[in-house]
Amino acid sequence: MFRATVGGERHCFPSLAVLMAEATPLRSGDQLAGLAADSQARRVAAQWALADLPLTEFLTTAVVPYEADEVTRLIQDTHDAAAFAPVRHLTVGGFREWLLSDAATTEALAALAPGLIPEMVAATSKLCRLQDLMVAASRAQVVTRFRGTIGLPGRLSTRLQPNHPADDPRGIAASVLDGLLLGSGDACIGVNPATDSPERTHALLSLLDEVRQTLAIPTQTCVLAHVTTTMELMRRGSPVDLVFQSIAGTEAANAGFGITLSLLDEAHAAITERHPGLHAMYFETGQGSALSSGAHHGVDQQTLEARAYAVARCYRPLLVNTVVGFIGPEYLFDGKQITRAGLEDHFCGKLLGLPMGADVCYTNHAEADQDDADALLALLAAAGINFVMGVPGADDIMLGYQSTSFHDALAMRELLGRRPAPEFEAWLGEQGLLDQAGRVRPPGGPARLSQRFQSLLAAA
Amino acid sequence: MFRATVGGERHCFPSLAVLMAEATPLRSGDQLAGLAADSQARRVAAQWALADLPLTEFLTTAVVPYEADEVTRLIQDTHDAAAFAPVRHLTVGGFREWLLSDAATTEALAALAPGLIPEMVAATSKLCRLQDLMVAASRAQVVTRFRGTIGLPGRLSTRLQPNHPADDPRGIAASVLDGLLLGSGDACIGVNPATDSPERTHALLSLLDEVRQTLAIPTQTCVLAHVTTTMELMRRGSPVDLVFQSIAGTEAANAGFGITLSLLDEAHAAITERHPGLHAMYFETGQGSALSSGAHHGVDQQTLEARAYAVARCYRPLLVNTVVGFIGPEYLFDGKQITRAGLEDHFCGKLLGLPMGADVCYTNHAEADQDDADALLALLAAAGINFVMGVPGADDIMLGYQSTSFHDALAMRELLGRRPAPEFEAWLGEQGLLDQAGRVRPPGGPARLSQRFQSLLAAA
Amino acid sequence: MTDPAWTPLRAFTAARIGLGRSGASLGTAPLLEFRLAHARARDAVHHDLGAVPALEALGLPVVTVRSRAADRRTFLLRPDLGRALDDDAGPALAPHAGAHGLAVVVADGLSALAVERHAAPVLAALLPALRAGGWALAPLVVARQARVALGDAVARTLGAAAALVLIGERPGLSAPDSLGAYLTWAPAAGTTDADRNCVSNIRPDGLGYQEAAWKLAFLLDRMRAMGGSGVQLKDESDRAAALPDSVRQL
Amino acid sequence: MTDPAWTPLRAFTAARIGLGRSGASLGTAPLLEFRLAHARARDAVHHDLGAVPALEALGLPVVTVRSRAADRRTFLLRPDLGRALDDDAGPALAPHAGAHGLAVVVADGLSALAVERHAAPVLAALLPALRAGGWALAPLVVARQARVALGDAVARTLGAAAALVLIGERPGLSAPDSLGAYLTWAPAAGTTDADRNCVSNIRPDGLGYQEAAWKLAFLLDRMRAMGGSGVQLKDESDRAAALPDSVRQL
Ligand code: B12
Ligand code: B12
Repeated sequence: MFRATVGGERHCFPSLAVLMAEATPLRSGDQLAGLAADSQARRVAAQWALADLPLTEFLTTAVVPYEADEVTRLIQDTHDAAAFAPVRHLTVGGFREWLLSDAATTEALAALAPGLIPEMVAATSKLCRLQDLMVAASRAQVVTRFRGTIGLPGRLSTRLQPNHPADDPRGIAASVLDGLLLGSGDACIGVNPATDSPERTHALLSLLDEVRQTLAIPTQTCVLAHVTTTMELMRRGSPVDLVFQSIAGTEAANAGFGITLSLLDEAHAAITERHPGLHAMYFETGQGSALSSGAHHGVDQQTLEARAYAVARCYRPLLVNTVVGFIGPEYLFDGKQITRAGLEDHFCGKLLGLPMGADVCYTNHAEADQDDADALLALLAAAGINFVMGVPGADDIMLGYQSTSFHDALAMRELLGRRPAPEFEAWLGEQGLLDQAGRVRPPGGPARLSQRFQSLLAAA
Repeated sequence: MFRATVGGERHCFPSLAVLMAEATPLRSGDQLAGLAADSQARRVAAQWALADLPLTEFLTTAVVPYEADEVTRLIQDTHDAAAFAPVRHLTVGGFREWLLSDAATTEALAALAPGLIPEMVAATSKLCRLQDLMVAASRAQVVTRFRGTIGLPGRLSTRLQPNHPADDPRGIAASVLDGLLLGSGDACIGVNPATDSPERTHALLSLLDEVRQTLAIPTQTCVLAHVTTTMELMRRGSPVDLVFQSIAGTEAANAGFGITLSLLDEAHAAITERHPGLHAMYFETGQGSALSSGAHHGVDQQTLEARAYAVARCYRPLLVNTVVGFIGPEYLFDGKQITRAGLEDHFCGKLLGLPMGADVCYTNHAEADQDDADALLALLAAAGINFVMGVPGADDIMLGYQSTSFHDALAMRELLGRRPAPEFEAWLGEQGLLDQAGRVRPPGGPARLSQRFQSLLAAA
Repeated sequence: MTDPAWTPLRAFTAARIGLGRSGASLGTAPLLEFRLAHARARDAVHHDLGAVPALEALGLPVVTVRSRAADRRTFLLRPDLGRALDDDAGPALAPHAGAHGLAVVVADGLSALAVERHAAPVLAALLPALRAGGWALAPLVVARQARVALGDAVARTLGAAAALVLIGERPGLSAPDSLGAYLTWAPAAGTTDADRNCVSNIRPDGLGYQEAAWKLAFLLDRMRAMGGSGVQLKDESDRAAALPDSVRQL
Repeated sequence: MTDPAWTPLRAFTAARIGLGRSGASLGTAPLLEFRLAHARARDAVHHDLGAVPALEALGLPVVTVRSRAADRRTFLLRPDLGRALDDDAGPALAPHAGAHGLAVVVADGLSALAVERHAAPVLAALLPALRAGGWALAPLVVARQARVALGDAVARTLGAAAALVLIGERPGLSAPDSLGAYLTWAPAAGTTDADRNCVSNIRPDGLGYQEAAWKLAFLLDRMRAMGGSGVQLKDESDRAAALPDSVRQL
């Protein structure tokens, strides 16, 4: 039982999960789950109670029972007590202050990350204003490497996302060409396959690999098929750079995605064997997926999202991104809720030591538009996000939602003085795609690069 | 009559004012005025029609009749055709593209400003996404000088706003001290007087001047009384650095504020005589004020706001800021509308050549909170705004609204690598308020500065 | 944590000075206090004006009216409706029409709390001065979902020469109950805010009841003397009142 | 302006490639096109499912039902209600209960347009194959304000062994009318999405009617053969279909 007396009123919260849920800034998903505080005053009372909680409480009280959930077991069993020591004595409110203090340097945060568990950072994020989420996250730095180096200070990378509703190779290649000309793809070139078919996935893997090799692009490719499909194709000899999977924050939600931790262990072992020493996993997450499959255990969606990051960090991923706003208004109602969730996710992920990116996006049934996406993208870029999406014209014609475009990433790079990954930047220079100021300025049409692309298109 | 055929549907707009109003992104003030487009499709159709309009249309068609309105006359009569020449051939849509192109350098924008009229920039802003508003504004630079230099690249200044509901001098002094210790006040130290009394205004002017002189702060002070009060007090010998006035975009709305252009001319002449060669006027504006006094002539509130900037720029102001979100939800309903309006105002003001700042704020009857303010503040800072407000704890205890705090400005400076005005920064260093990294870090409590403050407090 | 060195300075102002800080950012306690105050202030906006017995006790007949804004949301988004009397108001006011000097209107505005707490004390201090000043007072009108300009319609319907509207100012974080007073001479259809005077921030932490009453009595007196109100009428009540030395020199 | 060099590439994809650019930013025309498409897509979400005569013409009896989500806003925010049949549905479906093999449900989902345009052509291509495959078909059920899982309740009420739900996918900018098909063997109370299979992006610009029908027939066949659906059942219809060379090597 947790208590707070705020403004003369006594508030009781029967469990840690309820306390965290009621302390969460309003969002539709928690309302749908029946977990949201019923007034702003009660929400603030929950935040007071949460602020006074010692961080150690999260080590002893699990929001999802240890026995019932392998993600909880993972979190508790891999906790690094030595790394945690510097903040062990703090309450959640005190930890927020520490994060904003001058003591929280990039080095200190990197050393601390293994000592933090998702529930701690989720709780802290609930106390934070947007500004805090940006300031604290901007100090955390997580750098990963495959063919390129992602997450260096002053850099902003993109995943080139050239989806097609029928997985047409030439259609996908056309979008890849557009993206490359606009300086996109240094985080990876990654296609979501429209169908569930291993054959098509192989075809796409081969296509992307051929493009990359032919053009000698210092990047990595990915087809975001189900992990089981990718594993099978690795066995069959398909060219796999990264293993992708959508993950969630409970065992049951992962079961809904058709995965278990041991399946991920297996995938990680296979890809590490293939690319020893490199970061070679790619995960996507997003608030609401657990509730959507009825696997939320009465825990709020943001805390569950942070738990998904605990799953991710076991596998030394190259890339992790929240697809914030992807599902729809039943989880994040409007631009305001999406913005908040995006910055929370980035903050939680970075503090837990993940190379966080974001798919800044919204659906056409949500109360959001391009202005909301523009704002969130700029805020995340200011907060030092590792990578964002590059979708032709921001319109994903297969997944039916709006993400960020190649142009958006360029505009952010120019506005905030960010550059692409160094290897990719050098490649762009070689291709003649940069102007003297180092800005991506393709010299008119697809003419130049496309000479080498023609053969690829013909083959596709 | 203006027309557009969009998606097979024909749309007619009977006048330029209607066209501009219907092209405006949704906001409650235009709905209140009965001017808003009744569907998003119609709004986009109006934007298409507007995009195709030649910029010269605005030189020949006035949204508020020339005969009826001295602001229109000012706009038309002071238009600099030579400065306009480089973009004369463009449509509104083409002008948006030009603004985002590499041709729109800081120098080009400075040269162009006198050639632009408010209706042109307002129309252009209606086509822009938030991202465009940020990108274009970030290239415009307007630098002004009094004791300090405001608006230099890489700088972010603040007005220290130490209001008190009874104009208590010691209460105001206490807030000034807090602000100075937190590095606030390089744009100016400016109090809104609670009462309409010339005597109290004089007392406040004297107090602020004494503080400034005693502590040798390279800044300027201001009491934001009505211009007539300030003029009278100048005659009586009160220490006036800056003449302040709220202004609006129509003659009738200005009449509601008790001012005319000739009154402003007079004030400008008087202050220029006192401070020759310096920028010595300070204006506040804000969407909705014209409609609020029934003086909007059927023109949308954002266009009228831009017209207020045309008034401001005649007087070479040191500071101009929109108080976006100040009035309430009847003009800007929620955080989304406030955010959009804030970025529009900054864009329009900067393009017209004004030293734009913003009071990023919201009232307690609007659907907005601190997260919305955090977002807008960061977006404006990224877009290169000259200055923002510094209010103790963001809570204005006299005006009954929330603005930005001293801390907020510091957080933005640190997040985005901005610094205060150079003269003020040097002074902060001398006072021992900066740490080695140049960050404002008062060495604990009001102890140090307050020794010299004690006598001031006693005298107040 | 908040530095105790600020304690003496806090006596001078309710402003949030000397807040606990970490890096450049606000400490957790002041952050949550701010958030709670915001929740409260928002509640204050939506608080409905209850019965105010103290107003009945002032010795004036009391008439209750409503604006055309049917509910709070409409009131917030449609100031035009908040300025117009609803259909029942005419019949309610008509029996009280006459050649009054001043109509006093107590309006909820944006803070019914302000009205509940401060309207009666201010009037208790003011009414004796008005009676002494020879003002013929119309019945006291209590108006719900009302904007300042609703007072014009009330005064006209009652046949009063002037209107004094005591209205809830928008709630701030530190004062959800600040009262404003707006004075209008000869309110008519075309009256605007430029034709009024304002005395604001009336509450114990702002302008006290006595001082407010003094200012209002002063302004009403000048208003009647010059037969007008608005920008031409300045608040010079301070000239007469006790002033700090620095000001007295003027 | 948009570079004509992109024209040939546009034949391969509806993606917004080769857009006009200025500096790093989008040209005005593609920006406004995007905004118009957004307005349209949002309208599509709110478009109500009208009568679809082509569905009646398929030769199956048609029964119409609704979910518990009373209106569009409720539907959007309460997927739980969109998965439950309303009170009238039981009585409407009961007379048609029997030992059916497959219940086909046409549900508006997030795009009634998709259903209006593509459900009948897909079924016209699919039904002959199903009949040839020996499927006993329940009456066609048209469901409003319905989510995928509503098909489970329909199939159970009708007594069908499997459910095929054709549902409007959320509208995208370029395709406000994309149809999804979800297949579930032996739907029960505890059925989750992991127990279903999906064929998505059915529309002329995506997966064509014939190809969709082929995939569905293939999956239904396997489903019945293995007595189950979901993650264990992979879409290997491509193995049999005409494949690009690169894939055939596998
Ligand atoms: C929204 C969505 C999701 C959401 C669903 C949650 C929700 N509440 O809506 C989330 C993000 C959780 C999701 C997850 C996955 N999805 Co999905 N999803 C979609 C999307 C974009 C829209 C669906 C839609 O509009 N449904 C219509 C509405 C009206 O119905 P609904 O009842 O509200 O929605 C239900 C179904 O959409 C279902 N669902 C969603 N995805 C999938 C995938 C499969 C295989 C099944 C059986 C059901 C299913 O979940 C929803 C809730 O019950 C489609 C793309 C598209 N263009 O349709 C892809 C899509 C259907 N998903 C796909 C995939 C692959 C997955 C994952 C397997 C990804 C992964 N590797 O882990 C997971 C697991 C799904 C599962 N078994 O639960 C593929 C399916 C490919 C195929 N032909 O089998 C699609 C086509 C996109 C793609 N190509 O990547 N998805
Ligand atoms: C909102 C506001 C405004 C808005 C009003 C528009 C609107 N639609 O609300 C805007 C920004 C336009 C505004 C302008 C000005 N205001 Co003003 N305003 C306020 C504020 C913050 C809140 C008022 C409120 O809550 N009203 C209650 C609601 C329920 O009533 P309402 O009918 O919706 O509001 C009407 C009145 O508030 C009126 N109004 C607003 N300001 C003023 C000022 C005067 C002198 C008068 C007579 C009426 C008036 O306009 C509103 C619409 O009709 C107060 C501060 C406070 N704590 O009260 C200052 C305040 C009332 N304003 C003040 C001043 C000085 C001005 C200006 C003269 C500033 C200038 N130098 O140009 C102008 C001109 C006003 C005019 N004559 O029209 C002073 C008044 C000082 C005094 N004792 O006389 C105050 C106290 C603030 C301050 N100290 O600076 N204001």
